[in-house]
Amino acid sequence: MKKRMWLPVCMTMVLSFLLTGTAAQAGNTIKVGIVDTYTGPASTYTNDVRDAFKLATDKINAKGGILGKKIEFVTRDDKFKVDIGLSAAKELIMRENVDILMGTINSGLTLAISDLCEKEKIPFLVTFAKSEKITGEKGNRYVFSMNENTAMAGKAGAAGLAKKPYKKYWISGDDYEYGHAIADSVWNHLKTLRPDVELLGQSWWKVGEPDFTPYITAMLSAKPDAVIIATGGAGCVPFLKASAATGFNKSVPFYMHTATEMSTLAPLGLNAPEGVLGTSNYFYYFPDTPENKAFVKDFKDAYGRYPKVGALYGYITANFIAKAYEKAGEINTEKFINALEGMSIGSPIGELTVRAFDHQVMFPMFMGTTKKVEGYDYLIATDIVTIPGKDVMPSIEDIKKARGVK
Amino acid sequence: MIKKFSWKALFLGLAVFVLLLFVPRYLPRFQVYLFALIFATGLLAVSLNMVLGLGGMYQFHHAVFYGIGAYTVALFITKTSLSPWLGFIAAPFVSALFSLVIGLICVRLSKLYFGMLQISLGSLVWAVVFRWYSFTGGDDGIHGISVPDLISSTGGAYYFSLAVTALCLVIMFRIVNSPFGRSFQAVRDNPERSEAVGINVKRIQLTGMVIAGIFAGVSGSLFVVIEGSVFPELMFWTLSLEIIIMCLLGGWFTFLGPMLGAAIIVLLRTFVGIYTEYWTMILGIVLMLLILFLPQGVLGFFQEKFETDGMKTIREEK
Amino acid sequence: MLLVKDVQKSFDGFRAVNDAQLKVEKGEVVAVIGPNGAGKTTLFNLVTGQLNPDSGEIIFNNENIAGMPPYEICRKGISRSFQIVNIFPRLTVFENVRVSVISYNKRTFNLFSKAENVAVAETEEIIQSLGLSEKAKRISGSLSHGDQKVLEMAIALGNRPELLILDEPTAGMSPEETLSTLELMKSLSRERGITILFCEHDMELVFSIANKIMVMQHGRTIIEGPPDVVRSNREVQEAYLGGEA
Amino acid sequence: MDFASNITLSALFQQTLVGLSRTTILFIVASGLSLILGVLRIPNVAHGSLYMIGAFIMYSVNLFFGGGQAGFWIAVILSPVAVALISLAVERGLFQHLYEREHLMLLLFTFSITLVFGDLVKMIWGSDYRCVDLPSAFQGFFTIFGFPFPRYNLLLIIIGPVVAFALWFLTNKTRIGKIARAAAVDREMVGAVGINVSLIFAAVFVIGCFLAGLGGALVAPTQNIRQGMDHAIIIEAFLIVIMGGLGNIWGALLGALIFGLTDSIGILVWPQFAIVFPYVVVVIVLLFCPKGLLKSTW
Repeated sequence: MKKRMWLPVCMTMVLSFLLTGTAAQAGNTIKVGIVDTYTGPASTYTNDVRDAFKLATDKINAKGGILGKKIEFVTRDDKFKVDIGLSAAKELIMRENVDILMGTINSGLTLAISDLCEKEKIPFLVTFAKSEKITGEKGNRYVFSMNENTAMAGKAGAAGLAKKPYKKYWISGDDYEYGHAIADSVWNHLKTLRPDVELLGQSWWKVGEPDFTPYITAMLSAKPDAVIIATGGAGCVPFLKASAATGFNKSVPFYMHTATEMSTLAPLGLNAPEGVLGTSNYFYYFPDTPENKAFVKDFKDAYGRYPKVGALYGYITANFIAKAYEKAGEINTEKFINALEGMSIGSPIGELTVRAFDHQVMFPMFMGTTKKVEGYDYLIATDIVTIPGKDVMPSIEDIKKARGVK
Repeated sequence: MIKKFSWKALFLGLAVFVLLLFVPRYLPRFQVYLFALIFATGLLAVSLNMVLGLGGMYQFHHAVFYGIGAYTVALFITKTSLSPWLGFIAAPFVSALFSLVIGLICVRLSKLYFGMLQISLGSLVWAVVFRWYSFTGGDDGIHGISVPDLISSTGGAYYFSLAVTALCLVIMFRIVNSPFGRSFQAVRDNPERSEAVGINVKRIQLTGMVIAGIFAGVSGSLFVVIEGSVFPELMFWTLSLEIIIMCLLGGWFTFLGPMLGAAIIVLLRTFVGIYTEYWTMILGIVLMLLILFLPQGVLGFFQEKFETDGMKTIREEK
Repeated sequence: MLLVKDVQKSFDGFRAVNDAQLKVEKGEVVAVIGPNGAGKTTLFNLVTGQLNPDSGEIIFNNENIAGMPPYEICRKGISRSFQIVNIFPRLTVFENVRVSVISYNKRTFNLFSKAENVAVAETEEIIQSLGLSEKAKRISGSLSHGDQKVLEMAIALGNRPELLILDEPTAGMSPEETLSTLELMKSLSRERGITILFCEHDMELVFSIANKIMVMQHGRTIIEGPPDVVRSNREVQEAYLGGEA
Repeated sequence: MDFASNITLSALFQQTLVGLSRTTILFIVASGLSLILGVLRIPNVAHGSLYMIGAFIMYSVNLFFGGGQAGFWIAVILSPVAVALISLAVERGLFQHLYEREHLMLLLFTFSITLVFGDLVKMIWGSDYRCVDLPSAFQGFFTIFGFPFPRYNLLLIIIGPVVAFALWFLTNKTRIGKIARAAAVDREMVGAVGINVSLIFAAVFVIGCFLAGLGGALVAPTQNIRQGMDHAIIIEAFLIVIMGGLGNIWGALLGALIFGLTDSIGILVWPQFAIVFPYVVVVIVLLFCPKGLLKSTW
């Protein structure tokens, strides 16, 4: 008899799950939904985005919020999977009724959510995905990019490399969109700046490749002047490791976009290779301005660690949201977007502006070289050259061309 | 899996179907979307069970056929100017074709060897989709696929998935209970004996794979309708394992068990995910408990409880 | 009807069947006897295609069937049972038999008709004639060993064979079960005119039913002939019947 | 890039050496998997998780002892032992009740363990990348025919045959190995002669998992230790085991050799398509030897 109770009990449980209707609507808050990867290697970047976003919103809320409303946010873990993330985004939009969506580090997922947000008319502020398609080819009215993209990174890298004497190049990278996009972007811009460069060849490894030694010897056998490494995320650390182990950095100079970032250099400690050329949006030790110092202090007080590049993205996103609503004067999506287009705010790295045409925040790029410096447990970037945002942004003509509009 | 046709079951099925027709009217949009997603995923799981539970074949990389179905529709809509409906018709055929080719290579082997060879071949397909930027969109996938207006809204997608899933379930139910279905079960239980009674085992396994591929393709095309996106993860091996979990969770010796398993997984993922980042751990624990205490799956458990028939002895002997 | 000529088969250098000779005429009941490991089961496996012979010919109805896959040989009219119970354990008794009837009717690849309604009469007829009617709805894996052996035979009959090969049909059966199996084999032979080839350790049974006996030892055919000839053969007596007879 | 445009003999030699050091890790992990598959018939997907845990423990222990020669070696020894202890708990607590189940069920059971372990690692070690620093003796590289070859990889190439020999000794020359091999063929027989098969199985399982942990510990210094390492290795290990023949240690060695060498030579010969080479090789091998290259115990 008792066993027969199972069926109804299970049925009720499933039904109650399903019928958990719309979460309670508190009309007095601005609700932000964050879909991002909190499981797997990518989470080393995304935790900072969330934490800095919280830091900023706490500050805003403490001052009474925006237009009398507090900012509230909920997070969903997409596990770096498009289907899970897309489903979570729908849940946030349809069930949680969020006003704004934020995230994510997965470019494919970002493009999918961007498309969803256009349909649902919800602003989507991208905080880590680097695909240039997001604000380029696939850009739309509702998507904004709060971080640099592959086109910008490539342009910055090319600008730096053009000043060097190297002629014969080899390109290597992660065999996925990000790697190819960075490599293409660097190479195309380098070709325009320095028509005499020559490409000896390229090699691509699978994402998550654990051991780079075989690739390094293959590259050495081609004898290039310099190598462009287009690897991101989890690949950076082991690549630097392998290059230190083989002395690759000493025999061939190479450029790698995020090589100088703290998430890449800190795990390696003092064994990281010196003299690697890299670009980044942010260092907690650069620029040496009061705004940056204040931000680093706040962050360190709150979480006990130094902010990495993701923290900058999370922090400015919160501030952009606050300022845009204030300018709009009411909680209205269309007015919010109109306000955000072309808006500038102050930030730890100086004034940042959202370009009105493609909704891309115009980040300056810092190009530096890895070096051991007294007082740090790991290598840091030195000889930092700032490439201003307007110089690294893709031209509006290029974007129009990519979008197929006149 | 053999079930006598009964008026009671037919009546129950119809009643559920009619009830489901009213879902979009009374439930909020997100739940409607979830239901549609459960239909598509459930259809996928049932299609896998056509070879896994019915035929006892270790189809370890079923997601490939799902992904191919989805990509067929997506490419049809984005790359050709033909009617998108043709894409929906083409999807099962393309999936069937891939099933046939992969099947021809794999059926020579059995059990784990079969499964691992399928994983290798499937991973090759995945690698091609992952790299072929100009055609498949590479690892970014294809997004913003505009399906016909009729089925593009949440409600439209719901009704389309409901109708297609119901139709496919009816067809699959007939196949399960056809002479082919019986023979396939015989092959699952005892391939050697099946050969000795004149059944061409390899051919029946191949046919089973193609049938499963067809319905996986249909389910992939539903995914495009519901989500409007395709991406290479749809054919990654971890998804394949998830589908197998759905089958076992629901009960792989029952017809609708995998559907139930899919519903449980989708709901768990959605609602537990709201409360904790660690939902995979919870899924893992649930699975462990299930395998330890309920090895015949949830639906299998109920079927055993309510329709005895010596099922129990079988389990103990296995 | 069946002619086995110079058939050889070895596993990893071990000659399991070495120059086996056998001739079965239509309507006969032929027994193969020999000590354990003499190669009887291997010989049957070679005839029904579970194994491929290394050399030699197996002629069935004027066609060389050596090396054909089992399902094709089955379709030519040879059915068999196995020494170790070999049924479909998760299916009911009725379904077990129906599977082979479906296969005989060439409806294995029929996807859309209802199996419920297919081959019911034929299946029932077979089940009834073997006395399994009461257990028709049981899951076959839960049957007693004796019943499973009978079911073995029922499955084999589903293919309406011209030649029925039985590998130790009474192994592990109680004396009563053995007796009824004997009766069954007799009636199959007489009433249905099925040619039977079987191997068996129960000498009483062998000599009471077989028209012809073939004796195997070390994979080799020692003698082949009518029961009295075999019984009186000295070589056989020494090698096999020895103390027993 | 053109096909095979920059192959020189010395580069080929160099790449072969690199491939060999990679083979070592693959072999150690795959042989453990193969041992468990061959004797216990468990397709242990959790093997990858244990490999990952081995690497993380290596990191923590090395850190605890402040690195250096001593810390490194203590960590190399301690972390597989720790992994073995974890696996012992799992085997006694869970697996021993499941040996009679179907392979598919076992596969899923180990997969669910993977899910739990994955999240546990995230809870304990967090999401940052971790690195193990090599003691200075192994840092740097030799130059062989003009190409750099990391010293540590040379150490790996030496360790590979040592492990292979130890395994051969274990399975062929010791009592437990002989019983385990007999149990792999017919466990009922072994049980019938009064040997406690359950304990033998536990021992084999623990040894197999020890190898996973050892693989993780040895690989730790060459890459970054992170979540997701488990997924990357497990499919490769399974393909190697299948290619070599289930349960055959030498098959695992052969499979790992083929896998490691096609991978690294493929990179040299045709970089753009290096990704698909190993899969293609597996498909080819299984097409011609459906049961793997060497004799399987199944």
